[in-house]
Amino acid sequence: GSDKDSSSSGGSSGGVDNVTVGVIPIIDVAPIYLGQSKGFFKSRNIELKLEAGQGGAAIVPGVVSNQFQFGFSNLTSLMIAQTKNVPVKAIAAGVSTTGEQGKDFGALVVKAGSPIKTAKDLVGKKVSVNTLKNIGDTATRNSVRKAGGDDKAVNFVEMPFPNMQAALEKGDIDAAWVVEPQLSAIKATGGTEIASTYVDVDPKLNVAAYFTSQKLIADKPDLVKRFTEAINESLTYSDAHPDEVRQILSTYTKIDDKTRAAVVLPKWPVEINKASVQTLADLGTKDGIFASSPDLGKLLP
Amino acid sequence: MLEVKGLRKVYSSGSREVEALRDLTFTVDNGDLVCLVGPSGCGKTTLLRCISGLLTPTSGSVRVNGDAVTGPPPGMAVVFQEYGRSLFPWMSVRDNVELPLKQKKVDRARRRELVDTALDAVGLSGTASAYPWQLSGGMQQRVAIARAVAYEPETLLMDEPFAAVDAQTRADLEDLVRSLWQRLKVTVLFVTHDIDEAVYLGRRVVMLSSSPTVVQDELVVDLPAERDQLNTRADPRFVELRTRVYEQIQKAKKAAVR
Amino acid sequence: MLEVKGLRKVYSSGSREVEALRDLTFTVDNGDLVCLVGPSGCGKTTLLRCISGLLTPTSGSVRVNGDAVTGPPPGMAVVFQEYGRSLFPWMSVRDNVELPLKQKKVDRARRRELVDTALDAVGLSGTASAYPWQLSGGMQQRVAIARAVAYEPETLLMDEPFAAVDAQTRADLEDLVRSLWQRLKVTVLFVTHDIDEAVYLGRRVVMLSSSPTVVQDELVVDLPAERDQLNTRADPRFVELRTRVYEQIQKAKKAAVR
Amino acid sequence: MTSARRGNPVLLGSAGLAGLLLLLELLPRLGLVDERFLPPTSRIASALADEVSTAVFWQSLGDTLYAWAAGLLIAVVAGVLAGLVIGSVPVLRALTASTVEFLRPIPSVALIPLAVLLYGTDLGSTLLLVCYASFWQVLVQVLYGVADVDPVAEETARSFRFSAWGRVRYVLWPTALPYVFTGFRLAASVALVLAITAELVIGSPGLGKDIATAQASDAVPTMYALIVVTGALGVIINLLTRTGERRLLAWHQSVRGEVAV
Amino acid sequence: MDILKKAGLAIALPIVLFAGWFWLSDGSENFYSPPLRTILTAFGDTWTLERLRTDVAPSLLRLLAGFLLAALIGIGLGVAIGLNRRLRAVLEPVLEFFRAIPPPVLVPVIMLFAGIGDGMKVIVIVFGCIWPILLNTVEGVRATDSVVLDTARAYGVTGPARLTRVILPSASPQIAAGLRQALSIAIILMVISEMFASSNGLGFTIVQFQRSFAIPEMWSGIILLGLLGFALSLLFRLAERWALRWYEGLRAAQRRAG
Ligand SMILES: Nc1ncnc2c1ncn2[C@@H]1O[C@H](COP(=O)(O)OP(=O)(O)OP(=O)(O)O)[C@@H](O)[C@H]1O
Ligand SMILES: Nc1ncnc2c1ncn2[C@@H]1O[C@H](COP(=O)(O)OP(=O)(O)OP(=O)(O)O)[C@@H](O)[C@H]1O
Ligand SMILES: [Mg+2]
Ligand SMILES: [Mg+2]
Repeated sequence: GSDKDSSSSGGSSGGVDNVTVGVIPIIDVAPIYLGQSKGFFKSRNIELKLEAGQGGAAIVPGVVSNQFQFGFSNLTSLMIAQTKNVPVKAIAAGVSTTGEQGKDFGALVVKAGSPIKTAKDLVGKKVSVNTLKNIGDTATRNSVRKAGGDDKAVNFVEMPFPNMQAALEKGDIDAAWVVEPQLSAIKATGGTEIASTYVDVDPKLNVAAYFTSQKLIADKPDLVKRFTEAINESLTYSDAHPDEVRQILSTYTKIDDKTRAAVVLPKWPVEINKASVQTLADLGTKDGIFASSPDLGKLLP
Repeated sequence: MLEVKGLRKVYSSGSREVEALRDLTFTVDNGDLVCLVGPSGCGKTTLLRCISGLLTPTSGSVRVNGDAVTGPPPGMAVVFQEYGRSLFPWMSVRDNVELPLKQKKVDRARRRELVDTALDAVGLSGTASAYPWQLSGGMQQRVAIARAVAYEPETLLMDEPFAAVDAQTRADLEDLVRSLWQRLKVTVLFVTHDIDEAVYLGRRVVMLSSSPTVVQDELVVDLPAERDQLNTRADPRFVELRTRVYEQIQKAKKAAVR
Repeated sequence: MLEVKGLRKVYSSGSREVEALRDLTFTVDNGDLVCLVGPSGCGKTTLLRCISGLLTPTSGSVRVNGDAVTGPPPGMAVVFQEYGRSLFPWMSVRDNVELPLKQKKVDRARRRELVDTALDAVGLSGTASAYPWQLSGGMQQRVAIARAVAYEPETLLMDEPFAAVDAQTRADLEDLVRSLWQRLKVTVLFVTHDIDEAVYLGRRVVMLSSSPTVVQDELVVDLPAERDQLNTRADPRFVELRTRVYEQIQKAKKAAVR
Repeated sequence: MTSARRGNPVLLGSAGLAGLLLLLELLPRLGLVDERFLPPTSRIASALADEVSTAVFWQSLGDTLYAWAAGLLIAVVAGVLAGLVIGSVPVLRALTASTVEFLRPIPSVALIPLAVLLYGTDLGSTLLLVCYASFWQVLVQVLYGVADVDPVAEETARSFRFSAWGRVRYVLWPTALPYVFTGFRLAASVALVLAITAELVIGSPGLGKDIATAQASDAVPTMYALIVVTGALGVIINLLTRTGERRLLAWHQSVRGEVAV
Repeated sequence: MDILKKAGLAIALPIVLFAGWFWLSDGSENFYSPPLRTILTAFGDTWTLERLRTDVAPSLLRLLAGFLLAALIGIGLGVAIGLNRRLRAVLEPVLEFFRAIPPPVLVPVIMLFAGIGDGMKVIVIVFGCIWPILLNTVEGVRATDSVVLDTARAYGVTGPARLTRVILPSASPQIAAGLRQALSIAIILMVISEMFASSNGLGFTIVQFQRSFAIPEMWSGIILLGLLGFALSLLFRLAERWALRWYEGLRAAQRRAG
């Protein structure tokens, strides 16, 4: 069914391209919403439609079949796809770590009063991540190793971010690898951060990226170019205008006003930091997430 | 003693209202054998279901040994007109007959004896392990009779129990009921549409009118207690009685045709 | 013409094998009225179901007008012994009677007429709008009869159709069947366990033996074609014939008790 | 006539629901669960009030209901037709049995990539999943219903030489109808469940997507408010089905029992 | 012979479908729908004995636990609700409320109470697959033949025996329908429950394959799910055959050609 790509989505009328982008309704994708409202896409003749689903399950197949023209995904997932020869390619940076220890938008946390003080203490403990064999556990393992612990002895369990706070407080898990806005919520009730995992990987780590299918790159290079420009403009604008970012959050998430003012915002640089992605790739290869080491030359723009 | 007093039953479902019984009063002494005859649809089954406590009358009362009937009284066995549906299709013939005895906490040996005797009496000893739906209509009806007989009830209500069996079997079953009655002193209320049968069997015959139903007439059958199929039916008194019942029923039906 | 030849039927379900019919041969001419009698469980229902093409015989054949029966032949109506279950509980009495006519593509006006006449003939004109389960047993059976009568069949098979009705109604229905037979020249095969009824109704009586079943005897009823309940039953020839049938059945039963 | 003694079903049902709401209010209030994770009824209610006042909510509700109704309609029609045909032709039944059993346990969620591949996030995706899941509910019930036909009734129809259609229309269908109703009620809620799950996971517009958003945003009361809306839909749908059932199955033992004494 | 024919019929369609799939997909370039050939190769490589032990076995155990628990609760509650009109009125809206909530939404809530262990997964399975059992039991209980119920009452078959000997057997065909449906839903929920807070299991593995773009392996997992469903339903069918032999016999008796 991948050959019916000239339907309403992806088609063009009067020089305007209708583009559907698969995203996840979290803070990371704020720039594209902001860019949309600022008219960065319209000015490049792109009529943007954003589809937000719960997880990435639908985004990659959507992009491959051209139901979505672009998608948002974390880089580990994209690298897994690359090693499996899924015909996708990153075209723009998505989101990056703040690079500040203790002040990042994703971290390992424990509940108030927990005897666990550093990542090293996680040995033999239960740690939750949102998806197993993905960026969460590679980054966590890396932090554990860095702190001098044996990452093989950490038990990972999978659970959705929103559940982690309750599980942590009930003692079902000992630590949680969690991102905003849940991170702020846990910290607000006395939870303590024991490692900034992204920063531990690389202070300039690119966590996610926007990507498209190789077919679209071949068929409509111009559209891809315009989209990349628009997204880059959005990223730059967002990085410079955090208040507007916090404002736009209210349009596509249901984060309450107090949390919206408090959450740590990530960085949105335009450049993809290849070295940091390479580090991430190496970590993943070491942890056995990839069947073979990913070919970043093929994946990154 | 079984007392029926001012019994009235109106079925109402949706807009349809049927006054099945208007006003019935009669009594059956303990150990009596009363036959109930009446035209089709006059409410015989309804009456039996009220007596057995399965149906709540609209007004009036039923008493068994002085106690008002609200649910099935203990020691009462019923043979339903819908014999086919009253057997449990998921049980063998034997289990069907045995189940009420189990409920009565009869011990195993006695149960076995009762079941065997009853099945034998109705001529079904060979089919104890079959399922009811493997039997002919008449055989099913006899299973239902065997179930009631094995139960050794104090009161036995039978609703056209021999409708589906052949003449010969019917005669045998009639004698079975009489001997049971004489031997165990059961109180029997027997619904039939066969006038000869009513007169041959009963010590008394109660005739019901057409719907809306009242007691049309009652009659004591003053034939000797020892009856047999050949002589009794040839007895002139028998013929006299049956003519009388026949006439009453005719009258009942005439009255109904307004 | 209806020919039954060497008919044999063995029921086998699981380990249980019952030879219901061993070897039956007889014919019914077009326009004849044959009564079938035999002890309970001898296979009358089985025979009727084979004739109506609802059951495949183990061996032997049934032919209607020369054609082997494989499914229900056209123009045949059956009144089932399980009258209660043969009525569709989801339809009113009228709809139950009317439905086969619809299937026969009888036009609306004629249908209405046929249904009304039939219901009237069985004395149920007042209950056309009731559901079958709101009726008494006898009334249900009469609905089943009305359905068959309204159908205006060429061949009519009836399996103990009057078992649940009172004596008076029964007499009326007997006369209904005879008048229908005479008026419409229907071929009728009538199963009953009432010997008097068989002799009163039939032009011929076929007697079946006990199981394993064969034809025990046949008999032509040489009573005048015009019969009525009072005089015919008092006719000495009638009494003679019924005695003969009775003896044969007795013999059949004796033979069965090995 | 005796409804006073028996109680009005609507009243009793409302009492049941009220009990549930009370329990939900008390659980967090008594500290049995943390109210941050399971807020009391009152908080959910106020979140619900906020939701209801937005146009977006009604748009989502409309989208969900549309997907639900369209998917259910297709599934029920297809399920009933397939059930009647397969059920009344023994060879077909034997032929399809294994395939049906093979396909039935395949979870709709596992088909999401396939659905997205075919239809993206359009209604088509949701419909595919809804139809797939609820079709089996109806089919299996109808198959059992067809098998439940009273042999005597069936033979009566045969002996009067009912046409094949006549037998289906007048015998098979009424017998299967109670089963169809059960199937319909099962399918109706499965369709709702799937419509919402599909929206939740794929992100096509509807209540499910809103739930996903609320979940990801830690907006717990809002999430529960939306879940309550889902449940309420279920209750309403059931109420409607029951009404239809009482009308169409007045003759059936299960409904008849309510009229007799 | 008969078995051979049945087996032939059972595998005919799957063979045709698989052959069609194989042929149609052979040249497939699409990343998400790879050729069946590739999938089958992946199947052999993926589902090794070790894999079966570590992933399929725990899943199956959870599935069975959930299914049995659901059956127990569903039938118990269903009987209670089916027998008691008032209870039904009170509980129905509440149950309908929960029934409409999608399990994926409910999992987080269940996790709140039941933690993240096997208990949570079993509860999710119970929660999802109880509905068909419950609904069918309620309907089955309500549909018990009134004559059967009356018979039981009249013979004092009350209390537990009424339940086990009358209500449950009579409702059992419909309960079986519910159980059958629940079985496949249980498999679906097994997968869904393993999508959350899990580290092994068939569902987990399939989702993991999907996320890591191991598409042929994912398809092979789906095929395994289908096979599993088929095998379980076959087992179920056998059990059902045995438990409901009376019912099958009842239905088959009058259909079987001979
Ligand atoms: N469930 C019901 N709902 C409505 N009306 C009913 C119901 N049961 C019986 N009736 C009506 O009550 C009347 C008496 O029925 P009943 O079954 O008691 O008659 P009966 O004397 O047993 O007749 P038969 O000899 O034909 O069996 C009939 O007119 C019948 O239509
Ligand atoms: N479905 C069946 N399975 C097994 N045996 C059966 C089945 N139906 C009937 N039989 C057996 O076949 C024999 C004949 O049954 P049939 O119903 O034909 O008798 P019948 O002459 O109609 O008796 P009745 O006058 O009592 O109705 C009986 O012994 C019965 O047990
Ligand atoms: Mg009666
Ligand atoms: Mg018979």
